This record gives sequence, C-alpha cells and structure tokens, in this order.
Amino acid sequence: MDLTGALLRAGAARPHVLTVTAPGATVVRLAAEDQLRRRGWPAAMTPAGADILLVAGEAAGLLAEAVEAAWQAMPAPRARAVAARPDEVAAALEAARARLGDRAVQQASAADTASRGDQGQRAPEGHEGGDHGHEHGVGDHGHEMSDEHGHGASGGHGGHGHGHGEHGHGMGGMDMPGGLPMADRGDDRDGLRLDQLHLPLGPVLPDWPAGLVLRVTLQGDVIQHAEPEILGGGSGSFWDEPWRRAADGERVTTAEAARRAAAAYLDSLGRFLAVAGWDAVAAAARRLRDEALAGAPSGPLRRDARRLARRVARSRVLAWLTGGLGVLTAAEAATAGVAGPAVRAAGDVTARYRRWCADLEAAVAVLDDASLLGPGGPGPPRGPAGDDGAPSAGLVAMLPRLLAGAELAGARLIIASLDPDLDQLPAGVEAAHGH
Amino acid sequence: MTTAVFWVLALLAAASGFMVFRFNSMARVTISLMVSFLASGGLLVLLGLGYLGVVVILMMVMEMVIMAVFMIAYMMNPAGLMPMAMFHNKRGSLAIAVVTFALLAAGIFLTPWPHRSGAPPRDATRQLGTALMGSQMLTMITLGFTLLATMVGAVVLATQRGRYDRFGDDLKRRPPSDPVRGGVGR
Amino acid sequence: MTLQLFLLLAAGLFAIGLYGALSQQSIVMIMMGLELMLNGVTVGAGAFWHYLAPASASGQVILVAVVVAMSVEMAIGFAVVTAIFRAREVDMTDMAADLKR
Amino acid sequence: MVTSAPLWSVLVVPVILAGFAAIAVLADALLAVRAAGRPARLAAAGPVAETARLLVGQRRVTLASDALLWRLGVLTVPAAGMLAALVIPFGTVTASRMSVGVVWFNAMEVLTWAALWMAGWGANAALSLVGGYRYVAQGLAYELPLMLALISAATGAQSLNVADIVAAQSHLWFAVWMPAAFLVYLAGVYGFSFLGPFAYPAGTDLASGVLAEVSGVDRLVIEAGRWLLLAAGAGMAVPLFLGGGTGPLLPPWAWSAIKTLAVLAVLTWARRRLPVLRADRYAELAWVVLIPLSVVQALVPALVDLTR
Repeated sequence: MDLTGALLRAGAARPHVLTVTAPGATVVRLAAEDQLRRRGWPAAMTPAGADILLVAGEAAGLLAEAVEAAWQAMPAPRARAVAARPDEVAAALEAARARLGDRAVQQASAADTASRGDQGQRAPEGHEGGDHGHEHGVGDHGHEMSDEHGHGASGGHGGHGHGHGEHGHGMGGMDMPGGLPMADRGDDRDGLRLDQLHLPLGPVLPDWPAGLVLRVTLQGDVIQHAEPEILGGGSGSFWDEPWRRAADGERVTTAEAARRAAAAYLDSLGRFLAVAGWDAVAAAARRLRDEALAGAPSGPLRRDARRLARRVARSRVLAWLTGGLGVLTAAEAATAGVAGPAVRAAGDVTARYRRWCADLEAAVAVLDDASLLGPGGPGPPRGPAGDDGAPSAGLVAMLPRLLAGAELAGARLIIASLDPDLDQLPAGVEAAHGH
Repeated sequence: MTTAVFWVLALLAAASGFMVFRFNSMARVTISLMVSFLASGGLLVLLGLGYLGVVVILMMVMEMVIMAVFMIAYMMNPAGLMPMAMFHNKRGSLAIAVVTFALLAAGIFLTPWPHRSGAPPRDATRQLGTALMGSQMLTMITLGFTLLATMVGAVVLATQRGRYDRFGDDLKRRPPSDPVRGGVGR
Repeated sequence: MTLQLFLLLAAGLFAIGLYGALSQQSIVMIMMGLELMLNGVTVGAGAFWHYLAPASASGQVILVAVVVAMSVEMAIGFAVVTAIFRAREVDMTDMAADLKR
Repeated sequence: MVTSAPLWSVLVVPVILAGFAAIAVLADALLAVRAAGRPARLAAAGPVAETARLLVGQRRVTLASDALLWRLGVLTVPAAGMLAALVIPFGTVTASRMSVGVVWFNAMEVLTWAALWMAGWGANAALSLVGGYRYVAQGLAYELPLMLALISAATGAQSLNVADIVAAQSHLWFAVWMPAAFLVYLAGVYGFSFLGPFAYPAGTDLASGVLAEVSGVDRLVIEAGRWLLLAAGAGMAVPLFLGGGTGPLLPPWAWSAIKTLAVLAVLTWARRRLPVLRADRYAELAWVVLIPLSVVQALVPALVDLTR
C-alpha cells in the first residue's frame, strides 16, 4: 500500500501557498489571493509552513535572491510556481499542485533538501555548523546573504535568535560555531545595555508591503533603529490607475474610480486587520475587495462594505489595542510629502484605519455614479500620486522616526496602517534608501 | 511500584541538578534545573504531600521560565554556542562540596533517627491549611509580609523610572509619558 | 524507600548546588546553585515530615517557608542583577567585588 | 457522586479529549469555510488534508538550533493538555480522583509556559524566539487572574478536589454566582491554548511566531496540542463552574458531554470575534483590573462559606 503517496495526494488537495509579490505586480497578487480564496488554499506565513512558493510578478536582483533563499528553506513536499501575469496564476498553481502530489518529484526534492548539510531529516543535536545563508526566520531571507557572500563559508547570516545579533562584517577571523557571530550590546531606553539583533524584515513576510525591506536593530522586541530599503518600484500603482487615465484625458466614470478606491481601502484594511490578528474580518475585507474588482453588483457590495466599515470603525477592542501607536501629525505628514488618508487622519493608528473606513463608506456611496470623474469625486486611495513617488515615498521615509522605540507588534501595525504602495515609486530605484 | 518511581525521580532530580553546571546553553541550564524541581515535586507527592508537591511543580515551571529570560538577557554567551568556562576556584568549591556531602551522608547514616511519631493525616492539605491559619498563623503573617516586601523591593531595585519620570516634575502630566502605553491608561 | 535514601538525595542536591554557588562566576548561575540547594532542603523537609512526625504540620510549614524563600531569592536576586547590570554592565561577581579592596 | 475509574482509564482520557478537540477543529473549519463563502460540505476536507500534508511533511532543521529543547517544547504542548485532563470528571467517573485536582490542572496547564518558550528558543530564528517570549509575557498576564478564578471555585466548594466542587454545585452553578471568575477562566483557557484573542505568541505580525519554523509532524503535534488544551479547558469549565454531570433526564456522562461541547462551541465561535490582544496592553489590564476583580470575586465565596 502506497501510504506516503496517498498522504501526499491528500495533502496536495489543500496546499499552503507562500506568495512573494514582486514590485509592480499588485494585479498578480490580487489574482493569486482571489484564486487561493476560491480554492480554499490557506496562505502560508513562512517557508517552513509552505507547500507552494508562488512568485507573483518577476523577481529580480535582491528579491530573486530572497525567493531562492525562501525556496531553500522550504521542507519537502514543495513546489514552485511563477506567474508573471494575472491570467497565469491559475495554471501555475494547478501545475504546482500536480507536482506536489507526485511522489517521484517529491522524493527527489526531499533527497535534495536532506543532502544539504544543515537541513536534513536527521537533526544534528546541538550546534551543527553550516554555510548556507538561509537558515533564519522569515524576515531575513536572502538579504543578508547578498552582503555577505564575499566572506566565504562562515560569513555572518544575520537575524539569528538567542539574543545574538550580528554586525555584518569583521568576524572573518573568529571561529564561531555554526558561523554565528556574537552579539553587540547597545544602549536602550530602559538603561540596560543588552544584546542587539540586526534583523531585516521582509521582503518575504506575510501582509507586508511588496518590495520593502526594513533593516531593524532590535533589543528584545523593541525597535531601536529602522532603515527602509526599497527593492524596486513599479510603473505606477494599480490603485491609482483610473485617476492616471483620467489625467491622460480618457473617459473615466466616477463609479469606476469609486470602485477602485473602495477595493484599495478594502485591500489596506484586509492587510491591517490580518496584522492585528483579526483574521475573520480580514478575510471578509479581502473577499469584498475581490468582489469589487470582479465587478460585483453595487447594491450588495455597498451594503456589505458599509457593514464591514462600521464594524471595524466601531470596534472598541481594536481601538483600545491600537490607540497611541505611531502618532503622525498633519504638519509632519505634509512636510514629508504625504497626502491622502494618513494626513487627513492626523493621528495614531486608530485614527488612520478609521479614516479608511470613512473613506470606504464615502467611496461605496458613489458606486453607481456614471458621471465623469471630476475634482469632486473620490480621490486616489493614498492621495494624489506624484512623479517622485509621492505619497508612498514619503510614507516610507517617515518609517524610521515612527518605528524607533516601537515594539515589533506595534511596528507592524504602524506600517500596516500607513500601507505604503511601493508601486508608486518610479521603477528602477533598486536598493534606494528611504532617507 | 513506588520504589521504582522513587528511584527514577531521585536519579532524575540528581542528574538534571548536576547537568545544570555542565550545560553551556543557558536555556538548557534553566530547563535542567526545572526538571530537577519537577522530580522533587514528584517525590513530595510520593511522600503524601500532594498539595505541596504539585505547588512546587506549578511554581517552579513559572519561576524557571522567568529565570530563563533573565539568564539569557544577562549572560554573554546565552546559547552556549562558544563553549567557555566561567568558574573561579573550581577545585576548592569541588572539595568543599564533596566534604559537605560526605559529612551530611555520614550524619544521615550515623544519626539514630527517632521512630515515626503519630500517623499521617487523612488529608495532608487540610493539615497544612489548618496549621497555617491556626497555630502557625504567625509564620504565615511573616511569610506574607516577606513576600510583600520582596515585591516592593524587587521593583524598586530593578526599575529605573519613577513617578517623576512618568508624570513630570510637578506630577501633573496626563497622560504620563511611557515608552509603551499600557492597556488601562493610568 | 527509606528516610536515609531521601536524605541522601537531599544532601546530594544540596552539595551539587553548593558546588555551583561557590564555583560559578556569573551571578545568575550562582542563583541556580542556591535554588538547587533549596531544592535539597525541600526534599529533606518532606522526608522528615513523612518519616518522623507526620502528625504535626511543622514539616509542611517548613516546606512552605522554603518555597517562599526560593521565590524571594529569585525575585531579589534578579532585581539586584538588573541594578548591577544597569550600573556597570556586568553580571559577574568578580567584577562587582568592590568591597574586597 | 463522582467515583474513580480504574488505572487504565488514564489511557482513555486522551482519546476522549482528542475527540472533543477534533469536534472543535471541525466546527472551526466549518466557520472558516462559511466565512469564505464556500460550500459547507467542504469543511471536513480541510482538517483531513491538513493532517495528511503535515504527516508527510519534512521537519524543518535550522542552523545551530537547539533540537532537544525544540522537540521537547513541541511535545510538551499536547502532553500538558492530556495531563491536565486527567482530573476532569466525565459524568460520574474520573481517571484520577486526586485530592488536589484543581492545583494539578493549574500546574499542568502552566507547563505550556516552558513548552512554548522552548519551542520558540529551539528554532534559533528571530521571529520564533520573539513568539516564545511573547508567551511568557502573555502568561504573566493571564495566569494570575486564572489562578484566582480556580481559587474562587475551590473556595466555594471548600475543597481542591474536583469531585467535591461538582458536589457543591448541586443547587446552584458557580457560573451563576461567580460570573467574573467564570469569564476570567474562559479568557485563561484561550490564554493557555494560545488561540483566538490570545494567539499573540503565534501572531500573523510575527509570521506565526512560535510556529514560524515548525513544520511536518512537529507542526501537527503543536497545533493538535493547542486544540487539546482548548478542549481540556472547556472540559474543566464544566465541573468547576457548570455543575459537572448533573442535569435532568439524561445520564451524567451525556450532560458532561453536552456542557463541554457547549463551552467549546462558545470558545470556537468567539475566537473569531476579536483581534489578537497584545500583551503590552493586556498585561496592564490584567494586573490593574482583572486581578483585583478576581480577588474580590474570590472573597465572595469565602464570605459565603463563613456565614454558612
């Protein structure tokens, strides 16, 4: 009896998919999330929890390295799928699932992962050294590697736990077990100089802005210093498309723009709620977003969106959890070149997501307005886009100040409540520093 | 049956206690001490002290996990990835420990222990409770105050910020300035 | 299972703890040694109660006192380590031995 | 009257517990399928496929991991649930009629502290480690109110024996006249099974935190452990606050099962209604509001006992 094969096939009926979105590939990501929801395939959080690694868009440069590292970190059974365009998603997922249920393919894959010294089935007890740069938490795949490759076998690979940080360079001569560097100590707000951890967050991280890497210095889980890095912009945001077309002189109706804006707010809310750990409502927001983009009738859409917006905006627990986090005054935001909800909210995380809810209600109110998009209609979801990457460039530039002193959980909420869309940044800003 | 359980627990308690000073990793050190306490708790249950045995298990799991946090925060080499010895006067300590053990062991076997007086109570927990709330009330009060003093003292020693840091020099700042806001908004 | 066996175990735990408390340099490791010594006392007190005077609650009360002593030792110990660490960034007794000079 | 079952019943307890946990998992899958707008008949397929994929999945091995503590931590999660369940009476029988059953339950549930901390530490990955520490912070917040809730029930019955606590509720359930203790207890159940609003150690913001690097059978064991703990918590709520197996018409075991399923249903449903409570907010609430509240609650049965 082929028990393994049967289990493989049974498991492949519902694979967990880790989606990595390349800059400029929001459309592909949306198609992928829609597909996963329809199929009932859960989204994986980490390479360790994933069966299929789906690359949405074309990963290049540092992102390609991060994808490769994530792939190396995935235990068998595993399969890889690449979809450059939205219409390729379904076929890519189906092919990946077929490979996932194929015993011969998976046994080869398992042998492959087992042969990599530090990744085998047999767990070497204690401290096995290895020279792969991919054995870390999700946050840090690949990125550190690219800096360290020149160091040879035991270069530092960043992001290890155990209170160890790493300082990138300078441990070439030290013979550390496992190639792990010792941590440095640093000042902290509580006056205790404890070990620091240098950890890149992203790009392979769930519910994280595509193409963003945040290099953080942690003491405990308090961020002492954060430096954003951008893996490349897109050629204009998907969410700004109706306004861009209107500016080019095309005929765009208010209804079309409102639908896009509503979907954008729902997308942002979905990401924010997922980070806040309110999975059920996050899933509802994403489902509504997919329906809005698929052209669902405006009546039920309006009703459901309003209900969701009110439920989120009125939740006292959520407001209690997010109050006082990441306060951004209107003046500060304006100087940084930020517009849109983040400025109009002028406050903490709570104010920002409530602003989204209000804007969402306003957008769904004009879903049937067939008039031409004018200045009185709904604006672009993140505020007017500029050639220099505004407003998302400004949002990213503010991260270091807002995140310093925040705890990891708070920092994730702050980032999700700003929700920068790196597709707004001009293409080819590879590895540009946010400030 | 009980004898077998005794030997297993006794050897476990002694061996894991010994390993506390053999492991390099602070995590393993702490967990090892925890296992030693769990075995002692089991031995107390074996002796008919159900309540105290289980309380020792309950307390020591919590205490050791909290201890691990501090161990790892303050040690230079918490994961023990780079083996390093941090001893002073290892041989002297060993000699003192061995002599102490020898003296204690000699005492244990040479002392003419008295015979058991009285029978174990039907409910040891009730015996303890009645004693602490009755004849031993003074002990209980002392222990209570000791714990209270410990709580206050430990917080005062460990913390850096006081109310002037939070509420300002005139104690009028509202809301207080805290690095991370709490859930009640005091 | 006799009183002697329990006491021997208690003495063993006490001696191991004593060795650790005397030989270790790091304050937190010394605290581990102290805890282990108190662990020995716990086993001993339990054995005395069971084998010598089970009718009286004194053995149990001693046990309670030892358990309280353990928690006090840990709480104050870590508070002191935190204070020393904050002031000097050390967690080693040898480095905090000003009174020697 | 609750009687003690023979020793072999110790082996039956995990089976019954796993049955309740499986029902809860299926109910949860049903709720998830309904929320996603997919046909309800697909609900059962989810957990089955999930189990299959985890059974064949490779174990993840990370660089310089502490494999011993990692596996020990993972295994302790379901073990804690099963051990805690030993003292829960089912109808009129219980596997262990321990005189200190309430303390035993508490001690076994506290084993998850060590378990999750070890699981987080062992993987040697930053997010996993943060998840492990988060559980300690969360534990410090939920544990003391939970203990006081257990003490309230024990004080009401003047006994630490679960069977006596059931007997003391023959006229009135403790949940009725100790509602605060009951609610705090239910919050504690979420706390030690790190599910729902207390999924903070395995939060999405940490990419599933303590579970981030766990794959294959390990993942299956730890996920099953969460639901076993939830089932154990729901099962213990019945003798502590809901009168155990007492009830009209039906036999006691049926009442135990119905009440346990009802508590499980509430817990499974309510876990989707709230976002994750971060420990930095919840800890202050727990210490400044819930602990005093629980102390006052524990005083109520104490005063009632005195006047009896």
